[in-house]
Amino acid sequence: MMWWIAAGWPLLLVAVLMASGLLPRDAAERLRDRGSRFGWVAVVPAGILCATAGSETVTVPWMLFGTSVALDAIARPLLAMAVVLYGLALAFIPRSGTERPALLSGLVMVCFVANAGVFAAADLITFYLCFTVMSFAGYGLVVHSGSRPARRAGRIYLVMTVLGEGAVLSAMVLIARAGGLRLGESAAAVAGSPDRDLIIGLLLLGFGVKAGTVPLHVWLPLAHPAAPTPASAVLSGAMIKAGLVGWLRFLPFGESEIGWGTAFMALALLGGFLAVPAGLLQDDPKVVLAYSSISQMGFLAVLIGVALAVPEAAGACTIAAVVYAVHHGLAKGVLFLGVQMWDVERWRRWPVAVLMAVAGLSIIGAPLTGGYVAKYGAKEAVGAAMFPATGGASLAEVLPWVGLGSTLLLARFAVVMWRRDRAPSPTPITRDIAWAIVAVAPVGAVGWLASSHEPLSTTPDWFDPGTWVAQSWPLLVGLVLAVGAARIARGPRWKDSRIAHPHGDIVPPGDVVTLEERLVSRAGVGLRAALHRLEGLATDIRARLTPPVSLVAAVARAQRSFSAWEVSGTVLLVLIAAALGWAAVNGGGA
Amino acid sequence: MTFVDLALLAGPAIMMIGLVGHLLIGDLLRRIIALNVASGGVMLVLLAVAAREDVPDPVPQALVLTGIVIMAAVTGVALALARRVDAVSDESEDR
Amino acid sequence: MRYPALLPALVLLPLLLSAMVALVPRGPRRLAGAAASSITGVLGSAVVLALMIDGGSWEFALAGWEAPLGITLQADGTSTAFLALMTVVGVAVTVYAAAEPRLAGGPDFWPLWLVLWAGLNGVVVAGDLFNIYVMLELVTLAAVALVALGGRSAAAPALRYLFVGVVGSLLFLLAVALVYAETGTLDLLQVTAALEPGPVLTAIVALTLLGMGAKMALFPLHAWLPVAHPAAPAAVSAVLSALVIKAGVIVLWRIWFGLADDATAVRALGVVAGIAGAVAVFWGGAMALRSSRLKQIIAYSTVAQVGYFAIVLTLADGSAAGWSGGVVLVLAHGLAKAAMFLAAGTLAVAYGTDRLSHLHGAITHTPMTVAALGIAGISLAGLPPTFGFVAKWQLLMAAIEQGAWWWIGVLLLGGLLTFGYTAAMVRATFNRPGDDEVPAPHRVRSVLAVVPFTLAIASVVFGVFSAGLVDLVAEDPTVRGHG
Amino acid sequence: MTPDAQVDYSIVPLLMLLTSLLPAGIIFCLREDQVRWRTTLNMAGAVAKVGFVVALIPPVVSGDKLRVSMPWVPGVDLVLVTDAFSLFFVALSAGLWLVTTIYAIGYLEGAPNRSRFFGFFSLCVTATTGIALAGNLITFLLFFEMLTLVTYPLVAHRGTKDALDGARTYLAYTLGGGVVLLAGVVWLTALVGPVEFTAGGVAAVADLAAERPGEATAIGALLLIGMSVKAAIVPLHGWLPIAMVAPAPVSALLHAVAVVKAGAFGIVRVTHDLFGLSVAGELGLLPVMAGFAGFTIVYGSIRALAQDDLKKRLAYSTVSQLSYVALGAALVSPLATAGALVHIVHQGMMKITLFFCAGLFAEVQGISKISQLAGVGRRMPLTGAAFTVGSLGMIGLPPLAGFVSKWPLALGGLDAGTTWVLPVLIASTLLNAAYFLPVVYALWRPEPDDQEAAVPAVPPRRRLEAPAALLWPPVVTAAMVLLMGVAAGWTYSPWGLAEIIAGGSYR
Amino acid sequence: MSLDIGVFDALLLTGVLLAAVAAVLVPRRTASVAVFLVFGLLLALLWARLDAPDIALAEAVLGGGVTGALLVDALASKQPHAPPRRLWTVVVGIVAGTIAFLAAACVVSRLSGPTGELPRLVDDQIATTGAEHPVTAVLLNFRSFDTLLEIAVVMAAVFAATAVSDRSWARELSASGELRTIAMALLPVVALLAVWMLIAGTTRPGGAFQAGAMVGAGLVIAHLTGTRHASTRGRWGEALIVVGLVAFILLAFSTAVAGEGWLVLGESWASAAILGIEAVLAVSIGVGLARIFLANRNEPGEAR
Repeated sequence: MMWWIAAGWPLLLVAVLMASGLLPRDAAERLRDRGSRFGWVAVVPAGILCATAGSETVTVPWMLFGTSVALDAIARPLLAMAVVLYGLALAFIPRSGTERPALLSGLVMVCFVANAGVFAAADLITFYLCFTVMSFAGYGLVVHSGSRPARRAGRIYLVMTVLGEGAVLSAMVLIARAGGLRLGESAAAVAGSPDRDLIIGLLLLGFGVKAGTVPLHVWLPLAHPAAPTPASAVLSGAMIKAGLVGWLRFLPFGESEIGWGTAFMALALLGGFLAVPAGLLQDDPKVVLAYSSISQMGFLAVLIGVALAVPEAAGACTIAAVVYAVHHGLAKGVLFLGVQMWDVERWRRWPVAVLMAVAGLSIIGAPLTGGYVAKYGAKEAVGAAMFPATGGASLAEVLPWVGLGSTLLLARFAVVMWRRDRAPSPTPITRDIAWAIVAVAPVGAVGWLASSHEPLSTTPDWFDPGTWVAQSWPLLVGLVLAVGAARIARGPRWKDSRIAHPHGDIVPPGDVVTLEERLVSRAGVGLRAALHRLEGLATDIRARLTPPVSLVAAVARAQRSFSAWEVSGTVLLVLIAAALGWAAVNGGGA
Repeated sequence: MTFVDLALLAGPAIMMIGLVGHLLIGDLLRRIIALNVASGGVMLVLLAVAAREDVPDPVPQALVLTGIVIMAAVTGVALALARRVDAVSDESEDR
Repeated sequence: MRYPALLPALVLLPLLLSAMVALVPRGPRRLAGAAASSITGVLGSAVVLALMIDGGSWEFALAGWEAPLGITLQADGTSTAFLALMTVVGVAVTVYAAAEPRLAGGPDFWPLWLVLWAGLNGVVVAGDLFNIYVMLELVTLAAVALVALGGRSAAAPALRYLFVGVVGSLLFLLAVALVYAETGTLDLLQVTAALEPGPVLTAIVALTLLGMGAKMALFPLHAWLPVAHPAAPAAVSAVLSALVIKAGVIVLWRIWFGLADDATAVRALGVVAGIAGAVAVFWGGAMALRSSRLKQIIAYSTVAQVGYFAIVLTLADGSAAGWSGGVVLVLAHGLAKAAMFLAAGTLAVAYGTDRLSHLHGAITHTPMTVAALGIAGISLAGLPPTFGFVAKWQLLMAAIEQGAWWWIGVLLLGGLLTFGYTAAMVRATFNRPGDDEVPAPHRVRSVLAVVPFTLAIASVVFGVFSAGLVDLVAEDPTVRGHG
Repeated sequence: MTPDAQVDYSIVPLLMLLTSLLPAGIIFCLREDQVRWRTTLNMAGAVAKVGFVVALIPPVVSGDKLRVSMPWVPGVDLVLVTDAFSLFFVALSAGLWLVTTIYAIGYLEGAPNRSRFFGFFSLCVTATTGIALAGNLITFLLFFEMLTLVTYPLVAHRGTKDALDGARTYLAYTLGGGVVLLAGVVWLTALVGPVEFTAGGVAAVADLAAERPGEATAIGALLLIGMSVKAAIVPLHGWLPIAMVAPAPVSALLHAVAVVKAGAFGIVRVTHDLFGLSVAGELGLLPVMAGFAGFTIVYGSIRALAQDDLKKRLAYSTVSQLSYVALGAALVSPLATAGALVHIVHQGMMKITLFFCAGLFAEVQGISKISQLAGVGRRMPLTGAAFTVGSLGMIGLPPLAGFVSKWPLALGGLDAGTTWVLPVLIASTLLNAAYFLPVVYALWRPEPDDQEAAVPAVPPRRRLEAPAALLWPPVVTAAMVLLMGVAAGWTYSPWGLAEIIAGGSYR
Repeated sequence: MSLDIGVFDALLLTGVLLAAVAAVLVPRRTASVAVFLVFGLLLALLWARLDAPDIALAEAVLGGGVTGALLVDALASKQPHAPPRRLWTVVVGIVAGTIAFLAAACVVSRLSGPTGELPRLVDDQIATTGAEHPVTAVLLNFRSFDTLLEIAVVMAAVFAATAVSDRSWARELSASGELRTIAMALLPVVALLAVWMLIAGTTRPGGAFQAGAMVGAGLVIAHLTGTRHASTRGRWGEALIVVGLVAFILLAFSTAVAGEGWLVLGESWASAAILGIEAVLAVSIGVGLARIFLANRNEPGEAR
């Protein structure tokens, strides 16, 4: 029953908001305004569900081939994270300067339901249903502002999502055919099915688009700045995790997939490292954060790769990935909302800066933060997994360098934020406090979450200086480098160099996409030309098919001559001669 | 080769002469005349058949009598129509 | 329940009434004529019903003298069907002509129409060859006179029709002479028993084929029809196409299926007739597509449909489905063609012309007439749910039984062609956009629209409830005696 | 399609025909200004038919069939039977007829020749019901041809030159198909005698295929070609885009539901209820049919991509979507068959929504080209929403009906071992997205500033963006699309019924 | 009576053939009509030769007389110029004609001998028919239905001719003195001949048709010579035309209702019935043929 309320309540609110269009003008305005202000209430039932519901699967037979949902180890924490994040985002929408707030909150609610559905789905079709609805609702968020860059971002997002959808759909069908309708058995089904590699490839491609793995990440840096801040928080915090969940559910961790494992790891590391320079050269904070998300998702992808390559470590990696995802979701959400806190909210500069610094440190994995626990768990899970390609260096040593990259990125973000001017306005107090709590709280939550999965994942003891140093040396090196770079950049010699004070023009956001756009537009032109040729071909085939008119004209001419009396008379005479002749000649034959 | 056989042969001859004339001539009146000739031919065939025996067979003779009367009636109507056709073609010429 | 004595009344009553109507002065003659025709119609339907109920076939020797000496009349399943057609179309034409004298050619129409009706009834029930000749002459003469009623310009076509009719009759008379010379009897049943295959039989069949071919305008001898039928007044052209043509058809079929047997010579004639029929189907269809006047299109459609009657000669040889298909085709064609010509007449009255280019807007102002035209066209094309489809179905079945796939082709393509010119006619009646307030045509009496519409609906109703009629015609004992 | 169920004689099938035949007859006689009479007659007929269908669903699903037959020609009689599959199709046409009648009444407000229109409209539905209820091949043919004849005046209703030309092309194609079908039917009846549709194929036809495979294949080919003209499978699809010239309600009901679906229905009847899948498979009919259908799916979508006229694009989309049904029918797997059957209903519902919206755009805003659609969604939110639901459904996004039919088709394709089905379906999904999303995108795009002046001044904001009779039908059908998608599991939902019917032919 | 061919026969046959060819070939109308009259006469002789005297008589009166009159009268209208002739039609036509003749001749020659069955039947039954002359018996008893229909054909022809002609024919003609005197001399003879033929019909060749033709000829002469009320116009004219057919049908009806069946003439009153019918028929045919002749004549003012 709880499930019905959790899913139904937000949808009901959305329906009310849409129906408001029918009411007379002023009543509609009042309704919409109240709706967006109390938008966050939509997530409360889901929160209660997440806390209280048991882990048995609930099935609704009559809905769409039978939908079933369950809160298992992966789903519950992510759902909790989603509830918190969406609640916060919904709270931040009203009076945040974005136009048509009611429409935005409606879209976010729909996204929330879909996202929750993705996490909690227990059968293939519900998963695909929620995944698709979330993708297309996401498109609504991206183009919400209606500006030209938003439309361009939206177009690219849509094209990539549709391609992703195609891949996911084919993967789903293949999995279903292999018998993996229920998510519990789908991993085993994939392992057992004849076209296993094809499925894994499609999964990589399909969910890679959503999770922003390298070649498919281009839409992320474009979408985040375009979307309104609460939307990009949700987009980066929760929706990206759907790709991760997709991998966790379907990839066959049982057997050792060395080939695919290494592929995942290679792409992930590529993403992790390349995102850093691209991010550093930007001056829009949201783009920097976007690149930071790409690198963090790279980090998670490494975990997936390891799980694939080393079957024994699969369990630990999964849990580590979930923990890390929850941590990253909350932290990244806080940072994004922090941008809005900085721009619009009533608080003074200092408290916002401090709290954002806490969130930033947590992402980097500084001790006493959620990130510290998550990173530690991940390093333990990865353990001794070797990464063959890099000449024997074990993953454990490589990961910290990723941490270094993200530290640099966050330092860049801090510099850019500091320089950003503020326009504080009288916004509601409650949401700022909530923001502050969420900024601080994750360390406890993440810690509790990691410990609750004791046997698989390990949690560092908090105050052991040895682990502190092992964990935080990349943080310190990163900070030192950042401060050094900042001092050099302020120096006169570098004052006007474009590298020191980048404006995002050296590497435009979405880097590789500009090449692809040109490619796509050329292909479009070619396709259109081909279509017109096809059209021309079809029409003249039809023209040739029309009955030969000349035959009918010949008949008409013959008929004119026939109408003369003598001619038809002669014909009759000839016929009489022929008939009688025939009778006389061989009429005798029996 | 008795006279009756000869008459029997002459029948189709006259009929074909009449038919050829009827079907090829343009002038309506001569065409009607040719038609009567052809009808005469057919009647000849019938009567020749009747006369094949010593006692002439009355049935074909009755048929011929009916045929002649019908032919006369038809000629009457044909001439009436022919006159109207010529009158119409005269008017069309004068106009 | 057998009343063979009614058969002569079918011929004599209309003749008597015609004579009396002729005595009525020109003014009230329309009323008298209508009354007389309805009496004939009642008699006709009574005989048809009695025949249907009895189911068997009646013979009646006139003047008390038996077969070779006297004249016998015979009515079997086929003649019942033909009689039914002639009664239905006859009554319809009577109502139509009574409603609008202009469409019937004035008061002279009535006596000639009654004579024609008597002649048609006579041909259908005649059992004696020479009697058939006299009946055919009576029909031709009356038909020619009716065509001539179409005004001064109708004289030439009428004359041409007379000439063709008389030439046809002469050829048939020659065949009768040969029959008498060979067998010594004139009664159809006795002749079929007596005649053996040989040059004489082939000559007889050939002459009959040519004679009746001329009368029913089979392909090479069709030139007179597209001239004569349109020239006649609407009611007359309906009778000509629907009924008079059928007189030639029934005589040809009776003699062909009576005499023709498996002699190779006759079979060859059958094939030639079939080919001529096939060419007629496409020739009529092509010319109908090209002509721009309503009546001319319908006349060429008759030329095409006569092609089918010739094809039946080969199709029905030895197959019950072929024979019943042929007879049902005659009925379906009769109903549909009468409906079409009467509808064309109504449109001519309403729009002053039957030229296709002047008829747009008719579908809104005279919807029933255009519907009649459309439905009749559908029946001619042999599309379900009409009566024509039943006929085409039977013929197709016969063609498949004999494995004659070329006839299937002709039947199907012919149907398409037929629908082609029907669609052209209906299309011409659509009103151009925006001119819905086209000047209202001359007021048309509702009867003129109702009569063709009822005929068209009849062809749909028979199309669906055709079981009874087809059974009646299917097993026709006397004529299809062999093969 | 349900197998040898208890068959009881009753005149219900005949009454179902009369519910639309009687109003047609009366409407033809109504004068132009008797609007009230005409509307009540129309609605009464539609409601009565829907009532019949709803009353019949439970008994028929539980297995018994109602049958009425009448002798037509010696040895052959006309048979009407209400089995599950026929009821399935009647439900679709009855439901959509009700909705389209309302729409048409609104659409043709004040237009000339409405009596003629509604008369033929009801006749068309009679023909469709007849096709659905036909018990044997001859009755099917009878109503199949009647459908052609009755739709001609509807397509040519406006009387403009291109309307008449369009109608003529439509006639040429469909009549040609009808003739081919007639040849097939006659040939089969001559060889095997009158044949009734029985689930899983007719025994007599099976042993005909055994003795004379050559002739059986030829007959099968003729029958399927005849059906394919109306099902607009590639080489014979030319008429559908051209017939778009008809008024909106006509193209909605006819080219989305009645005519096109009759073809698809026919194909399923022939392959499943006449030959039976196994026999059709042996004769090689199925692979060929599947091949053609597959090609049509892709070809239709590609051609749709290139069209700027909205209705033409929808027409080509119908061409492509129809072949899903043909493809499903040609695959030997219960899932594919069920998918094909349910797609008949789903595609009908979705496509009719799109045509309604296209009609609304043309009627209210005077827009028929996709390039002019910019920002229309804002001015007509409800229609825009309906159009969006319809197009997303067509693409096959999960919550909507489109997905519910595309998913089993894909699975069925793989079951049947024809692996190329999946890539074709995926390609078609992408192509659908390619030609539908830009329309939706343009619909909801905010007013581009440069075109501000060009957009016609919006009439003073009435509460509803279009007359009620025009607006509610698409909304209702869009809601149905959503409902059929979400509640697919329900036993009496189209998917539920389809599964039962499909089961029958694998007995 | 297998006659071998005498000189006279050969002459007769060749004469008939030559006349037929001439009637068809000669280009001008008047000559063609003249030759046709000769042909008619020769044909009558041939019938007589073939032992069919009443046919000969009928041919002379009807073929030569009435049709001849009609044709001569038709000469009045101008011969329109002939349309351009297609040469190939003539050649092909003639060749086809000859082939057809040869084939017909071949077929006719292979006819099997006469069975003679029907004549024997006629002779056995003639006693009961009330008419000694076999042809009259066949015409008015055995095949009386044919004769009835034949009269119907004549009536139809009359209706047709009247319908086709424009109404202007019905005026009286004024004739000069000599014509009137000729008429006064000729008419009684014609009437007498007609009555004689009628009565002779039952026993010797003659009968209704020949008498009818004579009556017709008489009426034509009367009209041409201006005697009053000979123009078959008005109420009486119509009645006389149809009286033949009406009487015959009424007889048939009465025999059907009262007697043993349609047209069954009881032995006792058969001869009286036949004579009565013949009289009425003669009148009808006469008036009918005269009406047809008169219907063809237009206003005197037409171009000569």
